[in-house]
Amino acid sequence: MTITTSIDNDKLLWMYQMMVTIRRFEEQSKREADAGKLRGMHSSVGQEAVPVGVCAHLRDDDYVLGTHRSHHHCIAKGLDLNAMMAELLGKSTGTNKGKGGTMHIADINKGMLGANGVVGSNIPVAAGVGLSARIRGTDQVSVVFFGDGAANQGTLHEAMNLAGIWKLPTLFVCENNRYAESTPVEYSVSGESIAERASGYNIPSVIADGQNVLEMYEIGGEAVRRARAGEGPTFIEAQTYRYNGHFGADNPLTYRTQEEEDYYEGRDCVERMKAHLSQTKVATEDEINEIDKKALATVEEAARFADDSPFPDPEELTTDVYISYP
Amino acid sequence: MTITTSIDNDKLLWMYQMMVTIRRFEEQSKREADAGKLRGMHSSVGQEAVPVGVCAHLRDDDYVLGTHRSHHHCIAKGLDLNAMMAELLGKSTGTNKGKGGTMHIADINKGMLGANGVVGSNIPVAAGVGLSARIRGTDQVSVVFFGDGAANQGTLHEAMNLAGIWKLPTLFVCENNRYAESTPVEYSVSGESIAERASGYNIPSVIADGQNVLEMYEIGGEAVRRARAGEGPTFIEAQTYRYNGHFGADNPLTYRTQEEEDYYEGRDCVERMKAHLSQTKVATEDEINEIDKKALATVEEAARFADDSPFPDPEELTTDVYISYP
Amino acid sequence: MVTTETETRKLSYIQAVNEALRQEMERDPAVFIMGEDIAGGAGREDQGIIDSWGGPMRLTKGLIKQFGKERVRDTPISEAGFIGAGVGAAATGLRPVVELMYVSFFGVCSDQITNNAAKMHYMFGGKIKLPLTIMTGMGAGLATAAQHSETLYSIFTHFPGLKCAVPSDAYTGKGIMTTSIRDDDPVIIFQNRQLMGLPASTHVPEDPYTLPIGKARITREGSDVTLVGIGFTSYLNNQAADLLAAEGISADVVDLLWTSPLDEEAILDSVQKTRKVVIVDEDYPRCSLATDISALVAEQGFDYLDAPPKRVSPPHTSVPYSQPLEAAYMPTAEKVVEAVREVMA
Amino acid sequence: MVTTETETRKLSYIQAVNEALRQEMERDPAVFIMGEDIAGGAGREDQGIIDSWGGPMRLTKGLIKQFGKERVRDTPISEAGFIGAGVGAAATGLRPVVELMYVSFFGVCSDQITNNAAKMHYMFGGKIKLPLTIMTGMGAGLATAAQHSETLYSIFTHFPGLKCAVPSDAYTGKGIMTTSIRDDDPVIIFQNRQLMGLPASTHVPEDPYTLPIGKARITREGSDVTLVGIGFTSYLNNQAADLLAAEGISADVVDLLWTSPLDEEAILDSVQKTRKVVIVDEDYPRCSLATDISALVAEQGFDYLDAPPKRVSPPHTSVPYSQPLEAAYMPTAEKVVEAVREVMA
Ligand SMILES: Cc1ncc(C[n+]2csc(CCOP(=O)(O)OP(=O)(O)O)c2C)c(N)n1
Ligand SMILES: Cc1ncc(C[n+]2csc(CCOP(=O)(O)OP(=O)(O)O)c2C)c(N)n1
Ligand SMILES: [Mg+2]
Ligand SMILES: [Mg+2]
Repeated sequence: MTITTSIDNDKLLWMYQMMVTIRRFEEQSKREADAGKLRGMHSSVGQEAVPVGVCAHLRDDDYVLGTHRSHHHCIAKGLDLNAMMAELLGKSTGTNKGKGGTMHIADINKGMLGANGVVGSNIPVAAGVGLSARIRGTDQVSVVFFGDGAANQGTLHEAMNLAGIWKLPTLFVCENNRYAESTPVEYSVSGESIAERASGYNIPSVIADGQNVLEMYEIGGEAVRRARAGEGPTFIEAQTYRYNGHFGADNPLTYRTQEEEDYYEGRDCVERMKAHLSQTKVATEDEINEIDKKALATVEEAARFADDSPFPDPEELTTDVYISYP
Repeated sequence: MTITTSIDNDKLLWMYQMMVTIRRFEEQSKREADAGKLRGMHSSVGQEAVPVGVCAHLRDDDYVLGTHRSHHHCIAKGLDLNAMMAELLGKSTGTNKGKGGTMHIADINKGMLGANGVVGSNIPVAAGVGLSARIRGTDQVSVVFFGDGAANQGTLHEAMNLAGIWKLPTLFVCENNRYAESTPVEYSVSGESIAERASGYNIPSVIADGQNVLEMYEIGGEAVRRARAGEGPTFIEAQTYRYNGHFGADNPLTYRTQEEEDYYEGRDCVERMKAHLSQTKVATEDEINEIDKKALATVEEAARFADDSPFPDPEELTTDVYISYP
Repeated sequence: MVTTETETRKLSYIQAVNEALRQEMERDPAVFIMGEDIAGGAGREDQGIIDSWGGPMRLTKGLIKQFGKERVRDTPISEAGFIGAGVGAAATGLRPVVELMYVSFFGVCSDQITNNAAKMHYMFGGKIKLPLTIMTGMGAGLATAAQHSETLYSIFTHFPGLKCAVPSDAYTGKGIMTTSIRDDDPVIIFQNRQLMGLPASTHVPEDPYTLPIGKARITREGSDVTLVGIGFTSYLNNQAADLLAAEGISADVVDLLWTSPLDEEAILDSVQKTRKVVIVDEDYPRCSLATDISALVAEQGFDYLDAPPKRVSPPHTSVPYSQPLEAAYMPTAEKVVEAVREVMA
Repeated sequence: MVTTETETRKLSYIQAVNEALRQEMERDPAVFIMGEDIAGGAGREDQGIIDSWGGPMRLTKGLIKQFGKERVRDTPISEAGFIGAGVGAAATGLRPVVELMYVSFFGVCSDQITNNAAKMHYMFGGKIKLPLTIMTGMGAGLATAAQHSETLYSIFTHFPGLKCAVPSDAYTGKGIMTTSIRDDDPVIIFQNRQLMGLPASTHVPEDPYTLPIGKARITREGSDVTLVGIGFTSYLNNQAADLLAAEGISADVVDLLWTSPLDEEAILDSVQKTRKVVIVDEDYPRCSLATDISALVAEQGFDYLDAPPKRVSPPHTSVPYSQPLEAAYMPTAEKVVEAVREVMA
């Protein structure tokens, strides 16, 4: 795809910075996991460009819904790294007061309506957020990210049908990273592509290079524009790759090949964007280094903050179950 | 569609007889319902041609799965009318000993794996029956009938995907009678047609005139042939119409027009087949009358049988919950 | 609280709930309704067809004409889709009322209820509000067989994060609907189909009113035995109390109205007074509301009891179609009387 | 029955269940397995990749190499689809073992379980057989938060037509798997994730064996108090019994193994002997297995009891992520001891 949108420099630098920040955050998370401080973590390394390209078009009052693998969605939507890292460590200062953990990070004030541990479960919720915007008469949009595996859940189809008949301002963004746990997409998905399924619901769909943030930006921009303008939903299949195992403890080479890994890592979204910034002279090497350093520093600060934060009081166990329960 | 298959006369007469029998059976059922002897009945009048055309290709050891509206499926699959009518009246001689009633008629010996009261619920079960044939190494096929409303349930999509990746010998036959209860298909289904959805799963699909039994026969024949030959699933959208209300107590003119009803009743499958038999001289008027009379007689006999049969003993309430439950 | 009925304004259950929905929609533009056929025919405005069914139980009849099809929304048959959509709408400023036609269909959509609606407030650290109301039909007795006749409030009561209400007549039907719509937690209202079919008999005030969440009512005061019921079984218990009165037995009738929160105090207070309890429930017998209450009384009212708690539940059996079997399946006033005789013996 | 452990052949839970699956597949060509990643990588034979995960818990590891991919079948993530397919396969001559990865996901597929698997035999007048085994993972304690840590056997026990089993170690894990596969009714096996993680410790005979359906076992005989548990809580109860023994309290430990059918006799016999009962359950507290047993004891063992039945259950709260909160949530041997002290007081 040739990129036709002209993107201003601030946006370009923001996208780069976001991708690097996600990368560093995930590396730090992995260290925390290796140290036994966090469990059940699904790394998003390799997939950074997808939410960054899309979220670049979103306002704080737009909504994002995620999956079990959602750290990158949260960061791209502007969540506070300190609170996120504290949440991963189960601390009371976490986004969710430590009650949710890695699979449930949410921050309604930033429009992050939650990671969700049940595959496919958030897709109808996102349609409902689109419906809500419509009933309330706003131009807010909702974006739901989900995996190639989730594309086989019935919820996707029910939600696409609702979005189709009601013309909802909802983006369906499938992060096709080629695997659901160890199951390859060629095995699990019948049909030429996942994107193609949307056409059965009258929803325009597009296959994007999910390792190219500029392409994600361009395609995401048009989809968000359509949604805001009341033109209805869009389906984006972003072809991407997770560099690590499904959840950290698995060895991906038992179900995929070294060549395949090398191929995708050779198309790394961060590296390609860095090259683009240099080549187009949007940033000097020093400026890029500066961004890299800043990203690392914020993540280190988040790790410190999380470490220094207290665990919730055991009394917290039974609060927040209801708003009121006489 | 022009019909290219040559169909032998016995088959033609069998199909006519089946359609008339269904029609008479449903009329009798309605009388029973009006007399308060049966409740919750969904009439299939108008839709007879769909299962008759398809089941004409099935053996006793092939399987059919139905919906809440399944009397026509059961009759087309060869179930005993006496036992069916007894089931409707909740009698111990019923297909299901009176425990299932109108929405659950089943007869495993005839390959009728059950009407099912939950919309969309039988679709994955049918895929499993196809899978079973495949694992057992037989050439049996499974056919699931479901409505336009059911096409919006996620189960259809999950089952199509399974049938697609595993090339299952399963026919998905959507009886698009334009309404789910009172909700019109133009409102509830996003996309150009229901059939089109199948293409997203690599499943060949076809739209059929469901009021034309010859067309149903031709299309059903090709689909069954494919399935038996191991070529995988087919999706058939049969355009049809239910002449009565959704379940008897509703007045359909509150949600559809007289013109529309007239249009579809003017294309009645029984009348058209009768005309075809005369025009092609497959049967004389007398022979047709003979079939009509016989159909009525079997139905009247079924009604008598059902009336004369005893209700189950109250002890039967707690039997058949399990095969064994120590 | 003893409820006395003034006999001024009688509405049927359906009319009362319809009124609650209308009043709450008038009061608060954030309230909207969606479900299958809740208007019916809403896709055919061009042909002059706007309202038809008004819901399978006619609870929403006429509302689309007043509020339009944005706020009274027919849905395709895709319960996971539109109940999930209700969760999303509730999380972003609206107060959806979503209909799950029969609770027996929970299995196609309960992930949205038990994993999203029930848990989001907790998982997200209390930082989100989910004012979602789900209404659903339930109950046997209408020859709809195994897949349309279940009761099932027990399994939703099981889940922390959900409130569960079960009205027992038109008055509580209206009050509970109003209460649930205004409440900020997800509430499921279980509506019994037989109660919906009864003629107008209870007084229903015209002005909107709420009922206290989690509070039972005593529909009859008595001293010999406590009858605990809910929804349709409260209706049966009131009949049974009449039959018992004729035998000189005085029953205290507790109509729970809510299973979560449960009014433990009302139950225990009554049992303390009568020292005997019969729990009447239409849900399946195992791991049920009935066992929940029996356990409560045994554990916290052990010293009050003159006889073991007694349950009247259907057998561990799916709901049969055939009329005599279904009649044998259901709790009845006679079975309640029988059980009372046993605990009095 | 008192189980004595001869210490000859120790397998872990995972090895024992894997062996049961392998042996039953060898024995009967009608047995096949399907679920997400139960082989893993099975779509890439052309690249030499056949087996990878062997299931998220590794229960099915290696089976595809022996039995091939027709009978050891990876599935897409579409639980309603493939569990429904299991129903269809069971109805037509096969004996499927289908995995629902975690029971918390029941809500995307329970219609297939509760409306089809559970009811078809009954609805169809007993004229169909459904030898379907569903295996599912459950339990908290591994920091997987609210949507992956539930226990939930209570809600399946609620449904007539289902059998529900809960192994408590490698020995019962193998025996229950074999029993369920050979049984002609649908059975759900609830497998606790913490038990799966324990090192090999119980003796597991190599030859296939079944266990009696619906029969509990007594893992410890005692006279002062009955501890009723299941799965992981049976494990805790054995620990608690040690702690109690040190205090001079002798506990009779009932390990239920099945919730449906429930071994009422084993519970009541024990309570008759000890006159005190503590029921330990990891499922949510309301309308639960724990209340079911408490009600049973109260209703049928009323005269045996010296003290009210006592339950150790988590609070009415979703499962939290943070480690100290999750620790406070879980039943523990200490909490059991505490409860015993209360009923002994
Ligand atoms: C309904 C449901 N089924 C199964 C799982 C277990 N599970 C967690 S992640 C996962 C794979 C998801 O694959 P995909 O949607 O492609 O997302 P990815 O992990 O690749 O980001 C599975 C099977 C789950 N969480 N929910
Ligand atoms: C899961 C589920 N949702 C709702 C219903 C209630 N219901 C019964 S039939 C029906 C309409 C079905 O429409 P369609 O699939 O088009 O079949 P038709 O009645 O037209 O034959 C509905 C909504 C149900 N039985 N199951
Ligand atoms: Mg993936
Ligand atoms: Mg229809």
